[in-house]
Amino acid sequence: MSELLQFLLSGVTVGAVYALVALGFTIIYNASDVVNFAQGEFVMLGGMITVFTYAAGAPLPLAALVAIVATAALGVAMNKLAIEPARGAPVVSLVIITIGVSIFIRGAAQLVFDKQIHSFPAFSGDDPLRILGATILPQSLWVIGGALAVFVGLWLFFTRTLLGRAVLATSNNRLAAQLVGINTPFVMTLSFALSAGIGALAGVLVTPITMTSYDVGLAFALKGFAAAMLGGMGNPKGALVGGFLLGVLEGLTAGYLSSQYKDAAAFIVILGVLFFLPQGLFGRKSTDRV
Amino acid sequence: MTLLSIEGLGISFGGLKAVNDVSFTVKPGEIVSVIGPNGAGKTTLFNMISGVYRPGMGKVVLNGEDVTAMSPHLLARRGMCRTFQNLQVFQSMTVLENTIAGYHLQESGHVLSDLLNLPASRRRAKAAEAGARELLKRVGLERAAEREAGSLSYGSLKRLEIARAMALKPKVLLLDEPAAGCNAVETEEIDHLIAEIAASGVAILLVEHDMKMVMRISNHIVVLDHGEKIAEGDPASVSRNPAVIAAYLGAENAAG
Amino acid sequence: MRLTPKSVTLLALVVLIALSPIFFPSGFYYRIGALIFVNALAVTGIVILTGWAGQISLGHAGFAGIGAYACALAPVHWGIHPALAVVLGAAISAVLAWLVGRPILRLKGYYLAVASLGMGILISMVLNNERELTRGPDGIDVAELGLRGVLKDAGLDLSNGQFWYFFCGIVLILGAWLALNLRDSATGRALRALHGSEVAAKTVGMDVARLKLQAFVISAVYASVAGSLLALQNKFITPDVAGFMHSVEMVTMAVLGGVGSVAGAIFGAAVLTLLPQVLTVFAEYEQLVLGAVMVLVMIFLREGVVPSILRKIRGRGE
Amino acid sequence: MLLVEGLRARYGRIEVLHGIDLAVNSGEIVTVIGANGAGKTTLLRCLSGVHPLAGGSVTFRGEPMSGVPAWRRVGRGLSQSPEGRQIFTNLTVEENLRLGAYLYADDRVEKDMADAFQMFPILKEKRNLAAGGLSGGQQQMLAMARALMGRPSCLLLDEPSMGLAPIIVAQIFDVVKGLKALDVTVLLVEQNAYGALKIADRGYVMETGRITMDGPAEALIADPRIREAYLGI
Amino acid sequence: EIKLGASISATGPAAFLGDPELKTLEMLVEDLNAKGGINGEEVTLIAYDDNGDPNKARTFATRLVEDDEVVAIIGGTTTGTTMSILAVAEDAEIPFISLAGAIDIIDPVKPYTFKTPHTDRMACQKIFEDMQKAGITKIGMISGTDGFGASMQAQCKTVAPDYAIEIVADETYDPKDADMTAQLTKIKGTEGVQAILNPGFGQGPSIVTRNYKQLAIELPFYQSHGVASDGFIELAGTEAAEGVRLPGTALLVAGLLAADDPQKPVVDAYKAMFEEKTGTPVGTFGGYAHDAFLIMTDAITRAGSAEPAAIRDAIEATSGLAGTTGVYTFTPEDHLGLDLTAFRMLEIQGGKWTLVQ
Ligand SMILES: Nc1ncnc2c1ncn2[C@@H]1O[C@H](COP(=O)(O)OP(=O)(O)OP(=O)(O)O)[C@@H](O)[C@H]1O
Ligand SMILES: Nc1ncnc2c1ncn2[C@@H]1O[C@H](COP(=O)(O)OP(=O)(O)OP(=O)(O)O)[C@@H](O)[C@H]1O
Ligand SMILES: [Mg+2]
Ligand SMILES: [Mg+2]
Repeated sequence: MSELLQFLLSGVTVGAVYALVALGFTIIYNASDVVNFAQGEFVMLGGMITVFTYAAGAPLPLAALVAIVATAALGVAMNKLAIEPARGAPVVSLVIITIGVSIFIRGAAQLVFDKQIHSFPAFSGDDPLRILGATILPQSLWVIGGALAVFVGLWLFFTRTLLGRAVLATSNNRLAAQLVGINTPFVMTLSFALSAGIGALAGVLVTPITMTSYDVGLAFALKGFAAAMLGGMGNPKGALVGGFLLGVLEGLTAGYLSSQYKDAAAFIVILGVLFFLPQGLFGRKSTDRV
Repeated sequence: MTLLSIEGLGISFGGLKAVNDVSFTVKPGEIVSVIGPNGAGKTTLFNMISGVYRPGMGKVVLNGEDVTAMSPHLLARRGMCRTFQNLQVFQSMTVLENTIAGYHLQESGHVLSDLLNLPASRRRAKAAEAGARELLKRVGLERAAEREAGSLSYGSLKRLEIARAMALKPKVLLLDEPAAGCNAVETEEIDHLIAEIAASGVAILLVEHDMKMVMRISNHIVVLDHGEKIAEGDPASVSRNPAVIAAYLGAENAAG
Repeated sequence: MRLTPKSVTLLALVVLIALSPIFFPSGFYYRIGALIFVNALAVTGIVILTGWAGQISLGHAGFAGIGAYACALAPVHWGIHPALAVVLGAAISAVLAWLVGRPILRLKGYYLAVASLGMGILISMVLNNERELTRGPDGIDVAELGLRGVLKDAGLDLSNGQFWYFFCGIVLILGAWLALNLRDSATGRALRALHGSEVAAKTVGMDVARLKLQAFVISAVYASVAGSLLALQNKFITPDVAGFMHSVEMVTMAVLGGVGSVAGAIFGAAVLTLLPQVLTVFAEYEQLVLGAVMVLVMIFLREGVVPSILRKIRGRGE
Repeated sequence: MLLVEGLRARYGRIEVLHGIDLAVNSGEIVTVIGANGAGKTTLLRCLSGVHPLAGGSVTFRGEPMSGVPAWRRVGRGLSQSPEGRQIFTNLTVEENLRLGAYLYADDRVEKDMADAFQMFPILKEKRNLAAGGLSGGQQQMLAMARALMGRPSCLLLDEPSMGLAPIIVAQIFDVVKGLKALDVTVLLVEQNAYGALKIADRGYVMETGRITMDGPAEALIADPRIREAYLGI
Repeated sequence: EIKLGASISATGPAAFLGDPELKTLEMLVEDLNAKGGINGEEVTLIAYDDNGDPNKARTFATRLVEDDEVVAIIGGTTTGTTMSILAVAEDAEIPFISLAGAIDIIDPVKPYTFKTPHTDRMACQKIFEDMQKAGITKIGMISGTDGFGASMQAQCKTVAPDYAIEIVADETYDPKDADMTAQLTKIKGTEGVQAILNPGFGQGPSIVTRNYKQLAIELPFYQSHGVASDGFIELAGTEAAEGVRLPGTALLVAGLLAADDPQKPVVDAYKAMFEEKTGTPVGTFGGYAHDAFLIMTDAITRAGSAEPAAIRDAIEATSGLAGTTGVYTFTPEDHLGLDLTAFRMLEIQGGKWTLVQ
């Protein structure tokens, strides 16, 4: 019993990380239909900038804030320098651009920072909390809370605000969006700032658990991408559920089946889900008619 | 004698009966028009007949065979083809290639033969190209043959779709608003084209809001409203039908 | 021969492969050439699948892995000649692609991408974890192809580098020829058509599911043969060949060069293969510059290098 | 109100508009007719700012529009209902309309929406349906309604009657005519040339990228060349 | 001018190892040239970063041999890259010293290939020796799935019976995983486990160590030489790392070495130089590069020639050469030149490395 609970807690911890990354994907995707493969680098930057600002003597909350703001600014720069100039290019080209940017950021990070592995103290100490014989680190609760908070924020943004709707409209039909007066360049800038900020927040929250280094971005991006697709791309609910589901699956597989093939199990489940729900769990079907 | 027969076809979308129990038949060489207000279910009806949607009820019988919900590519083999209200062209291919695509069934052999560019493949490709150029001439697009389809104006794309459908040498042709976006003179050209195709023995099912055209060329008209068939008959009788005038034509367009 | 785009591409390729060695300052360049050809072969498969049929795969390295490990394992375990192992690998890849392709090709866009990614990861996981068979992440030796020795006995004495350069070059010419044949055939046209509109493709009688599957299988075979050639010339292979990064690299090469064009595939492969060699002068700035180059190319030549340039040339002509 | 001088436009290297001169006065309804591919849509795209000019100028209310992005022109009162409807297929009908009034956050939005629903009752029925599920004609109505939500002072309409039932076509033309009373200027591109000319004050005829004729609407209707080439009478 | 080539994984998944290796080589070459080079000749280092990609490593090896015409090659951070370089070096008959762990590199012996690190098998043997002394007979393993972890896992399984040790639980994790409590819980719950061994490098082992503490597992905990650096203690946290045992090199316990320890001078010198130059603490991996360079330059000096064949012969004749990893004595049958004594059993106590007596 306590074993099962431990596997679940392990899964939830990991799942919260995936969910946070997956949530970061949704905004840029919703604004432009582009899956931003540099999203993982935002997570990395969130962690690394915090590490180095903290090491330079800033208090941890300030360091985290600096990291989030700086990364958001970088997101905006990415949009202005790499995405906007290629406006109108096919989506694959844009995706390749995001891969190029991710290589670029990684290359820059290894120069600006270093190639070592880093971490900083957990926010509420390292003493595990005990629940029915299983344990969870307080930092995991921070990550879970962060994922939930970001989810609620995004959900409200997309369903309750006109600006959120404008973001959706921009990706659905950019031409029409302009013709109703939506400042589409601004929408893009905003999306990149938000996505990057959420990515950085993820980095800040997870680093005490997973550590960070200049090259952690790719792994985050991959798992986050898989989680987002499992849930249904573009839907915050999908990102959240997809992330947790993926994490729990891995935890249970590692515990009961084979830790060697736990990622395999996760992907098999994704394939299975997509077989029956080709748009993921909560993805919306495109409604274009002929 | 009946080529296509629609028997009690119907479908719902989340409670809304978009099409409900519609029946009629089409004979070879006949032009049957389906008219009705916007949202009456005409396109949906076409989508069911052509296998894009699976009907919730009823049957589609083509040449004596029950082809209900059969995949469009299999229907194409049996001689049914259509055009679309919301244009469906192959944007990044040239106009010529778009038309050759219509020859797919006649042209395609085995993929290995294509890979190796065997003489059989080459011969079929040549024949398809020649036929396609001929068709483009008929719809007045021969000068645009080498252009990318995406660069054509709306009206030209409509004709391209017709050319592509004609390439299949169909027995039944479904045309969804072929004259939309064309002016009166251009519409007349399309008229002639459709009449010509019908004259060669093709059964034509037409959806169109241009009443002049409908009245001119239809042998038979089916009127839908809210998914139901509200009237049926020859152009003259339909255009005098008060229900049709009220729901669709408006006083101004009524026959007279 | 009529001067069609096809014959021009093939002719240029033949001339390039035959004459480039004149300018090689050292034997090392044969190695680079051979690598370019191998990559170009795999990318040609991507052109068929992604460029024409519009289906994105992030798992094609898995097929390269199958091709590579077929060459590593079949000769040792079942005494099959390495040349036949290439065919065996291609056959396994084709069958696997056929089995996997049927369910996953129903998916669209990124959903297909993630499904194929999963497939690739499963393959690379098996290669990593089944140590008994594959010897795990540290890699495994691959038998000698032996053809070079045969040529030598026949009086054609090539260095190892030269042999692989010409051998891979010839295979690439063959691969490009097949792909170019396909492009202008009924099948190729149908693939490009379904990319444009699946419903319309169906209504003109195209069996969309089957066509996609054909493209998937063909491209898998290209990747598999490329993987085999890589394994045979390196005489050693690790599961990296099946890794996600390799899949991404293939797609990147294709898009960079121009995803719809065979010439683009070759060009893209050449650029991304040469770039790391050129960038060594930047030492630790290498990654930075690589990323920047990718972004800049896609911004300024957004359809990929070859189509963008062709369009410019053509535009000037008019 | 809207002044176009020597306007040229290209797709790639191919020029499709070769110097268009055109003026629309405040409160006028002006219609442009022409064959398929004449360049009518391109002209409107240039005016609304979604297609770049290759030469010439566009002046709106005395201000040059060069360098003013499309979304900003909307704020200044220049709205377009584009060809091919271009609705937000993934959003609901109501969301489409709200986005039509994206620039406004006042009470009038609700009132305008009520007006729109009154004009096209079917849209009210379908308000919570994803707009992509609408029939072609319903989408066309939505596009028109959405453009009106933007409170334009000058409305560019690209074939608003396309795909509409005859009853609705008559209604659309009535609406356009009614805009005059609201002091909205209209530039109308139509294939239904007869209907359009009947409600218009003036008209232009376009052929392969050039204006070949213009004049008062009645004069154009009466012109035998027009009657033969465009009205089919 | 003597041209030495190197292909190192300075970036990519093994950057954690390759980075200090490359820095070490660059530093040593500079230092050597400042001292007048070898036999009066300047040494040029041509180093490429292979990203840990074996295919790239092979290309760079070919480039080093064919284009740059180096006389010898150092490198191959990982076993995979090493095997790729090895094929090229053997073909071209160029001496090659690898920095990777697998025993396959030098067993069977290939004429031109040598290596500096202990083999992964030796690490296992050293650990099991220690376990045996403590009377441990049943253990659980949790290994990374990267080359290092997987190879250790395999070797340990091979030699465990020699020490009467049974591996009763065998789990793995991906190097980038975020949480290993599931695997550890499973091991913990396995009947009869007396100790746990975690071979791996990078952040994985630090997370495992923290999870170990989180789950309050009381069993003796063994790590491998993959984490033999101060950075590990810092990342895992002093508290969690307390009591962790692993086989390490003299480098980590420089301060604790006996004054007459033959390795002391070289260890002290390298540590001082590296830490001054880079500002980061020395680790085992930089030490491998240091030793490879030492062996190479020593051989060239003794050979009195920069002919590849002569260098090879001289390397094979190396005897009693003290490096940071151990004291090397090569023979035609042994291209590793180290034995188990080169490993020292270390234990972390109070956040410091201590020698297990
Ligand atoms: N996928 C769908 N989801 C929800 N409702 C749908 C869907 N498809 C069609 N409908 C509804 O079914 C009705 C019929 O639509 P259809 O497109 O068949 O009309 P139509 O007769 O072709 O009209 P038009 O003349 O405007 O093209 C409409 O009210 C439409 O909203
Ligand atoms: N995206 C494009 N790329 C290249 N050429 C284009 C593009 N769009 C339109 N054209 C060309 O520009 C010319 C004008 O087209 P436009 O769409 O403006 O015509 P139109 O008058 O609106 O025709 P229709 O009545 O058929 O809608 C045509 O020759 C058309 O082929
Ligand atoms: Mg319709
Ligand atoms: Mg138009």
